Amino acid sequence: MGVRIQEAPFDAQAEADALREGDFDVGAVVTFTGTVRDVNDGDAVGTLTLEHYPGMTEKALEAIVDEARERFDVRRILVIHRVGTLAPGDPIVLVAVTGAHRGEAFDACRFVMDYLKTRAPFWKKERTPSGDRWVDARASDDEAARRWGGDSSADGP
Amino acid sequence: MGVRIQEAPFDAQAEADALREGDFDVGAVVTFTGTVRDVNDGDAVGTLTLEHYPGMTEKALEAIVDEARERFDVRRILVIHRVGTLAPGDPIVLVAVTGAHRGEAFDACRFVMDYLKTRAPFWKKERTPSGDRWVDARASDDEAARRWGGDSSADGP
Amino acid sequence: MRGSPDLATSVVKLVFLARLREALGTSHERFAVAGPTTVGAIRAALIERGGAWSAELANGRAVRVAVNHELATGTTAVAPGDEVAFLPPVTGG
Amino acid sequence: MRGSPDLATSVVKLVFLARLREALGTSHERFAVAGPTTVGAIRAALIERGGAWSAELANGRAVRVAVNHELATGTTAVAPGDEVAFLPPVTGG
Repeated sequence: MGVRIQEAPFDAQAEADALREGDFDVGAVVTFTGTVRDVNDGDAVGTLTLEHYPGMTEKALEAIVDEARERFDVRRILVIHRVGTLAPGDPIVLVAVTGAHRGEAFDACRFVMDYLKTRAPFWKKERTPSGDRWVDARASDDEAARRWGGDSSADGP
Repeated sequence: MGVRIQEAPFDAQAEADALREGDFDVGAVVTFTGTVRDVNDGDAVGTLTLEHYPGMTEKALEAIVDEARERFDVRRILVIHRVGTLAPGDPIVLVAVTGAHRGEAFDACRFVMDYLKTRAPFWKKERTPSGDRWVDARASDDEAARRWGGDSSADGP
Repeated sequence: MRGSPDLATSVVKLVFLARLREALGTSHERFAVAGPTTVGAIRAALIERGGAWSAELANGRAVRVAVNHELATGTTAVAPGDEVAFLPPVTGG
Repeated sequence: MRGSPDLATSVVKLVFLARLREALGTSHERFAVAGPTTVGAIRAALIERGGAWSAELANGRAVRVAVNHELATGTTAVAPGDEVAFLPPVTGG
């Protein structure tokens, strides 16, 4: 279990292997890797720059992982999120979850991603042929997070 | 996209990387790895031997993948299932799905696993301190597959 | 098996998998048929053998049957040359 | 900023992230406060500066505020020494 924010690439397999190392009660390992697409909202994307809010972002990710562990019967959860400048095809984020059974592991992994998308302080700026632009938040991400039935007061006034 | 049955171990990361190789419309990669637990139904498990029905098993897996591609908007799906004798901690099965967005990729990966558990001809035999035993099918797996709303006539009479 | 020249087309290949293979003591057999038949008729003939056969294949036991690698029901047609497999509930993944 | 000896405790650190940082032309500032205040009061003071400040921070704009790294609302208390951050909607993952 852990949370890491880094510029460097990650090796999803090595991370997942380390997560279940020596834990023979694990029957299910679910990983989600988010990658940079070369098109967003119809425009070609050259590079993507990810910014975070040091201090708060780590706390937010840890709170999300804690909530996932409270809601789901899983063994370990790892979140790695990259910052800095990335190119299409590059991995951005890894969420890995181990558990005794697959249902809870799938749920926990998806829950962490849905909450990360709406609650973790990261911001993306795209370089496109028509200039740089900050990516807009998606209504579909808010919907995905709401589906877990948590309170939405974190949205503030 | 593909289906493989093999005795050899697999490298989940290399497989997932190959699956999204050159496909820059991929924003989400979901993997599920099933591993051998050292305890099942309260008994210590020494080794696990997996048997399949050559010919039918490949067809069943391909049908499951086809159905997942029909139901969900994803890019590629890979299923690797091992047979032969495995030890606790060993990976048994890999399902990897790439897609533009995470929701459909999560759904497709979970769908394939739920259907594989109830429809793909594989059988597990456990070696325990009290002898060898065939693993019983789980009612929870039937429930998981039913949640997708497919017909259950494949269960036969 | 009969000694007729159409031997190859007057038998069905039966396959028994996993727990069934062990309980019945055989992985496959050539099963003589007079012509087109059904899964249910073959299963009934096997049950008539008694012993493990009737215990393992009795109606109500969780056995699935596949004809030529496709899941079948009791009324599914079986022709000479087909492969009919008896499968315990699957437990892969 | 006042010249009093308790300077360190009479200011709040404001932080502006991502699109807000660019629109406002600054990543942070030391903001003088007379004593305990609220997120809403600080935001109102910034809006009064006009220009990009009022355009970006106006009520109704999708801006979240965090106090000491915890998401806050308009009525959340702010004390001297606190860090108050203004965040656009998040888009990570």
